[in-house]
Amino acid sequence: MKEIDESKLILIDSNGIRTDGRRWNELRPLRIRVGILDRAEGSALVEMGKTKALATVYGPKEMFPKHMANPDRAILRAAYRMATFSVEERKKPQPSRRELELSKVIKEALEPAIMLHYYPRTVIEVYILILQADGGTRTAAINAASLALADAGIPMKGLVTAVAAGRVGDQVVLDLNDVEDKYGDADLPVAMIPATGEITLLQMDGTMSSDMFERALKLAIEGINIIYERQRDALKRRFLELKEKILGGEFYASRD
Amino acid sequence: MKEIDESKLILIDSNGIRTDGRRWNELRPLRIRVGILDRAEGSALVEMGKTKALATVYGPKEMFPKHMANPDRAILRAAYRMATFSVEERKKPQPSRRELELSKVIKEALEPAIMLHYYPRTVIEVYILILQADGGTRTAAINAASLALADAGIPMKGLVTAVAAGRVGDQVVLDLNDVEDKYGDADLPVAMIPATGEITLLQMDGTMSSDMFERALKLAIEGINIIYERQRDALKRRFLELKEKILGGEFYASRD
Amino acid sequence: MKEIDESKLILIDSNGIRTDGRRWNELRPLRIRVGILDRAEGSALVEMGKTKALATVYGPKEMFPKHMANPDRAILRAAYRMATFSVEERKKPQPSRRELELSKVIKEALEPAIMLHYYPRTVIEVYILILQADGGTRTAAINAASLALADAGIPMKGLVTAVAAGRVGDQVVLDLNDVEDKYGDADLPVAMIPATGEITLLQMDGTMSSDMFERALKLAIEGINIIYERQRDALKRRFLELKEKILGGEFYASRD
Amino acid sequence: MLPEIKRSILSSLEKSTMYSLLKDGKRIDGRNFYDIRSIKILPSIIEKAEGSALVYLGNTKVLAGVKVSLARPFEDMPNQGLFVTGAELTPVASPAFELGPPSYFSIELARVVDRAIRSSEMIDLEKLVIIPGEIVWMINIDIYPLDDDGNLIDASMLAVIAALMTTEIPKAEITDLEKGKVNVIKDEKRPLPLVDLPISFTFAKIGDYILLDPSSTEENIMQNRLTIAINNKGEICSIQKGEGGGFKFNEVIIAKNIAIEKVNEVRKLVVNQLAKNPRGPNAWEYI
Amino acid sequence: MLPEIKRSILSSLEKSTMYSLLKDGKRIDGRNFYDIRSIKILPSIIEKAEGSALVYLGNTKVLAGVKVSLARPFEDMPNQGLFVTGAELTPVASPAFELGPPSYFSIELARVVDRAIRSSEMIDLEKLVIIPGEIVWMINIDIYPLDDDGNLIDASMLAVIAALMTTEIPKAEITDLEKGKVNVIKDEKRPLPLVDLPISFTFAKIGDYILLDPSSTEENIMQNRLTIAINNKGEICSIQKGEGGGFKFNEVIIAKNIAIEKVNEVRKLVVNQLAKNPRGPNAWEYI
Amino acid sequence: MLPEIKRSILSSLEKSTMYSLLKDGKRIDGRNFYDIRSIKILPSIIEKAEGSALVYLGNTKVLAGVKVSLARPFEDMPNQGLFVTGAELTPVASPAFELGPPSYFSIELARVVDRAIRSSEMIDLEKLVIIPGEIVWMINIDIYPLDDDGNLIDASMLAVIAALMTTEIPKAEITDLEKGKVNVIKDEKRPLPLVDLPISFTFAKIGDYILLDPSSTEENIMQNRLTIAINNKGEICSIQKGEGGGFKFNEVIIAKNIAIEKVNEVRKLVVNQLAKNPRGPNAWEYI
Repeated sequence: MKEIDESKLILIDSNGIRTDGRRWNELRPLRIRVGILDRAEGSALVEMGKTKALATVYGPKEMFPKHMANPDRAILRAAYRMATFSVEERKKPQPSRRELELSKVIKEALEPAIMLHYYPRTVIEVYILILQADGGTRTAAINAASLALADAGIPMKGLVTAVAAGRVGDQVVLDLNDVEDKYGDADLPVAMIPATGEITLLQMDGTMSSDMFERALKLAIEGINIIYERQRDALKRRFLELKEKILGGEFYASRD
Repeated sequence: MKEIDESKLILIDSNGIRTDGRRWNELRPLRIRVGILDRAEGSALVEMGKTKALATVYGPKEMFPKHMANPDRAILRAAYRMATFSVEERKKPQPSRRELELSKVIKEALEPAIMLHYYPRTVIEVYILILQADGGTRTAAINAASLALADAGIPMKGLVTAVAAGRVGDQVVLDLNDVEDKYGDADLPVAMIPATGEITLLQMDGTMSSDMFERALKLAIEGINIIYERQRDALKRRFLELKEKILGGEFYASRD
Repeated sequence: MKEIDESKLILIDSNGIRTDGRRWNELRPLRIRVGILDRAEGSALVEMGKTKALATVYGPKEMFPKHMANPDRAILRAAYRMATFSVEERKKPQPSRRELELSKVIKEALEPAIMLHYYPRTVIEVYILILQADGGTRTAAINAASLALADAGIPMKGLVTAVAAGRVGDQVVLDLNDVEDKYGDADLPVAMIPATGEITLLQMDGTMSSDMFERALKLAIEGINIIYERQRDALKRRFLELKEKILGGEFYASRD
Repeated sequence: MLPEIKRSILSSLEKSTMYSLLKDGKRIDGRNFYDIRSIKILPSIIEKAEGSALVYLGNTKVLAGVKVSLARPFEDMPNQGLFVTGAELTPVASPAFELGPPSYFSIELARVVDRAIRSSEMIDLEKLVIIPGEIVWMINIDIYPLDDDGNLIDASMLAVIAALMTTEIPKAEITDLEKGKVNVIKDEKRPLPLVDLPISFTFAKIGDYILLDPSSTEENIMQNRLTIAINNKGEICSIQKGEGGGFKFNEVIIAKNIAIEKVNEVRKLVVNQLAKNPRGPNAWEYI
Repeated sequence: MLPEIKRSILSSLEKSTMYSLLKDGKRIDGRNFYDIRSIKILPSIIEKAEGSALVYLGNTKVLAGVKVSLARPFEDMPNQGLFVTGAELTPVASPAFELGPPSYFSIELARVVDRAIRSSEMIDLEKLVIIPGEIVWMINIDIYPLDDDGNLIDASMLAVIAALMTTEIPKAEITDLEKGKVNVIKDEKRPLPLVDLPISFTFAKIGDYILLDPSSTEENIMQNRLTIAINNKGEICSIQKGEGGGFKFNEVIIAKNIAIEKVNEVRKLVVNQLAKNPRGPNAWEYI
Repeated sequence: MLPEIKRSILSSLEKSTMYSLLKDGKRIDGRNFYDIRSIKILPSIIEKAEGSALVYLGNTKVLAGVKVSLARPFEDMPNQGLFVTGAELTPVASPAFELGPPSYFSIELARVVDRAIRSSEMIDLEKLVIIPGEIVWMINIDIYPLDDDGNLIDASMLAVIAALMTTEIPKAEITDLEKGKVNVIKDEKRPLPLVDLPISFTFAKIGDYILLDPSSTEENIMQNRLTIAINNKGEICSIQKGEGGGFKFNEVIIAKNIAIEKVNEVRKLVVNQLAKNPRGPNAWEYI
């Protein structure tokens, strides 16, 4: 049931157009919604092209077992999971080694942005469910997770924003889709705290020359800056929404 | 190694006689023994036809880990397991999803009968091992478990008693055996506290009309009342036995 | 990929020479090194022929969870694992039932030698990794583990020393290699505390007459006495080495 | 964070006010005892799944997805396709759920939904056979609750039947009958053969009151629940009592009668929503 | 509940009195040091198993069951049937046992019993071959202790050999030699081909005393144990030392000699019980 | 026990002195910021493995072993052999490691090494095919850290490439092409076909300092790390940032430049060590 004959695959045509119609430095359509779930303390859905990442946040809350708590700061937990039907061939529900590695690097990408020392002995939990996977799930996951953290009111140095750059032949490209990820020549996912300039996730597979790597990293950072604006807009909309609800008396607290 | 050709299978013959010689409203031979194990605090073996369920009870005892304890009442734990050789094809020792679901519904069938609030912060444990499975294992399990609880001296509102009714064609039948369970048209296991009239387990698969369902439920309750009498007799025998042992000085306590 | 045709296999030739050139009562070449790792508190590598066992020791240290600690003495934990590439066909990394059983009997072989009551509420941990398996891994493991315990400064009644005897046809043999273990007629691993004469591990599979068993057990004990001397020499070398290092000022403690 | 504040304030009101409301025949969210919350169904919402639906039951949200693959039939059922139902209760939906091995409730949820589909013979399994005894279609149904505001069983049941109703199976051409080889043509699709549409109704018992479609607020104080599924013919096709506590005979009969009374209305609503609601990935706009 | 009361009262007596009794050559239940508790064997007690037995060793009760199925032989042993021994130590038998992954002791128990059967070559594995290299019979032996009053190893060993002695294998007709297809005729059965009857003897060391067949009271204070199994020829076919503590050379020799001395008496008893005791499901009446 | 004493005394010095040393451009063990500790490679140290090497990186010791076996290729890659990389972080190497299911770090370690091998196309997988689509060689690489004094990633990477360089594959004769049967001739061997030699460089960030090849003392206080692997052509073939904390753009560029600057020197060292160092089981003498 292999669907793509690699030899015939043209990822960028002679006019510089990619398989989904984009140019080399264009992002996929981006949709962001914050606070879409009621039960979670913070939530966000981020769609980058066909990739859909849902993130929820709980905490800070008491840590069990207690001897695992850190007396100086909150512990951050992150879990990245893919829905069984998010990919072509059904994924088993048990987490794969890939899902476990991504849970780790996503946690480490978010950690530097959070004021963990405000909440000693507690735990903050981030859960990400990939509803559909079409390339760039880890970067969509990070974008969703940092918005869900903000929605939950967790104090942060700044949002964390992520996108991949990559290489297709001798061309640097931005925000790889699934086909480019699988049949391209290199994938370079990057996460950054735009407010401080810190790169908090950096991975690469495939190969890139030293020079091309610098160009790709710069391209990713440009993409991050665009996405960051969109994240901030979405957050603003969310807070306006909440303000209206509170003034409108939807919360019982305001009934008295 | 399929043994039964479903198309030729006649579950009730033209005289209204079932595969094991019973009429529609007859129970299978029932054998009950209480207190047959020494090490457990309470135990009972219930045989309904060829189905054999052994139950043991421990507690109330201290709950670990402590933060899982309930400050207001005892926690009830129940585990239902089938011996590997209890069925035609060997069952693997790891609990199946079916065994885990039955552990849950059996626990919930017993819970309402037990005075859990007498023993805050403790745990009461019920273990059921199906030695042989020939239909109706969950109802035999409940009958054995409530006797084992009584044998262990756990205070209860009343015994819990269980039996299945079901449908074979347009006929309602009582206490399904394995063949009727597999090739019949509906299975309706019911557990009740006869002393209070509360139905504490109710499940159904297959299909039944509204009307037939009412008849089947009533039939199950009639069966429950018969089994309940037999449970009480068995308990009485057990307590007489114990009384004799104590008066007869079998216990060291009475040597002084 | 079977490599050995059992029917043609001659384990002892007409001159009484075994497959690796030894006579019936000869040990394999033995190499012992103590304290070869820096991070572990105690360590030893024991090679018996091609079998290589590496042991490390930690503790006594605080026991978690606390309610599992013993108020009267230290708890000893031992784990025996084989490297995936230690055998002909790759072993899966998950511990097999054999590895779990050997962990238990090795722990019980070491336990009687250790002054566990000196350290109530603590745990002492022994980890053994078989780097290469060529017969007699459990005895090499015990020899290495008791040296690692000594290296870690854990007080003991004496070292524990181990070797297997066995039967090939009507011949008793010492220190079986892999071929003798697999195609011989009986394997009798023995561990002893030479200082007290206590046998702390004794297992057997295959068959032996009553008389031959006594001879094999005596032969194993003779082998143990030889190995014990070598263990003591290795420990002495280790302590001399350490003494030199300390006097030579390699440790920061001696700088002041 | 705000929903939690909302909830903690509610919970003080809750327990004291709910019983007095119930005494007057009212529920905390204004519903009558046998009212179901509003149902919204967004079909075919995951393009990579062969079938999918996102269902809102009030504020409860459940996503179900269907994957279709080739498999070997069971030896004693050579002429039947296969289906398997799973439920993943992740902390996405509720802080009460944990990662790790499946909880008892997630197993119960999957099995209750599975039994209703199986007992009603909703899927025509014989039409899923490609080569008898050799190759059949296997239907994997997976339930992902996204937001738990109570009654996950009925919401999951709705999501699953909607997802199955959107499911399409590719064409399978037999290329070598003897060796059992098959060529899958992804572009030629037909709908999954369905012959029933079971609907489930879950009742909570609070004190002596029986309430249909409990919210999470009501679940927090209920003693127990009863789920009854009804097939196209109006027959009961599955029952499950859950949690401790017991039902009186009469309460069971009332619940059964309500379920039968309501089933056509709900079934029509499901069919209507599937017909009229936006289909495909852009439906996410409506969330 | 009463057994626990009994036990707690005992335990105060126990530790103080047991040693003084042992000094006088007596055990707390009146036995001499090398006496085995009474053995009762109820054979063929589970109809759905191809073989089974319930064994009483004093108050210790162990149920063993055998299931027989078709399997592929190991590649390097094309002419041998297979057998696998498992032990399920559930809390049914003792509050010391837990549900969950197998404990170290349950693994040890299964492997010790397995080794004795394997080393004695009790089962004639070559007679279990149907098509060499293709299909053989696999014998699954599962041990379920029901009541642990000590010495589960010997009780399990007895239950397993009794269960194997009652085991019957259906006839397997080769229907297609090339494809390795086989038809099983359940009604035509033959006994499992057995060529030995290993018996195990477990000794406990308490202080300097060596006791055969320890009860749970004795196990509570023993330092260690030694199990020795003897085959039909009077050879040792398996040894296992267990628990911390050590044995002196002489103690091992004494245990070995006692085992060899006792083996014929116990083996005869097993054969007799299997011949005379009620067989089949009604045997449960005798429990 | 002594290493622990040593360490606890160190740790008081450590945190206070390390920063002041770094300010002067020095590291606690005397190295400059971009110095790698001494590398020693003992090849072919496990006879039963088809390839193996023990690597010292300062006091860090890692053993890697390679097993070769027959396997079926993936359906969509009929013309490629397989390789799988695993890492077992046992308490042998450090009290920080635990037995049980693989930790996050052990999964990361294995995957980072695997990616560098895969991206550099180090192994010529097409030359591992025996019958296309039917049988290929599978290469299992397993990493066992033995002593963790920091920078397990680079040490593991070195151990793995050295182990692969020593790996030999037996001859496989096709005996039945149709049925896909193969005869393995263990005595006729050829080296594993390798076409690249990726080298990884791991940098730690402490305060604003970037250090190459951190020791465990340095890892204890680092904020984060960055690993960059370089292939034969001087291209980057893998990157992994690890731990919390972030890198500035410039820091990444510096690390990348250092890695490219150092790669030839390290690659030459590996090749030399493999050529000159004692090979085979007696190499253990040198430990």
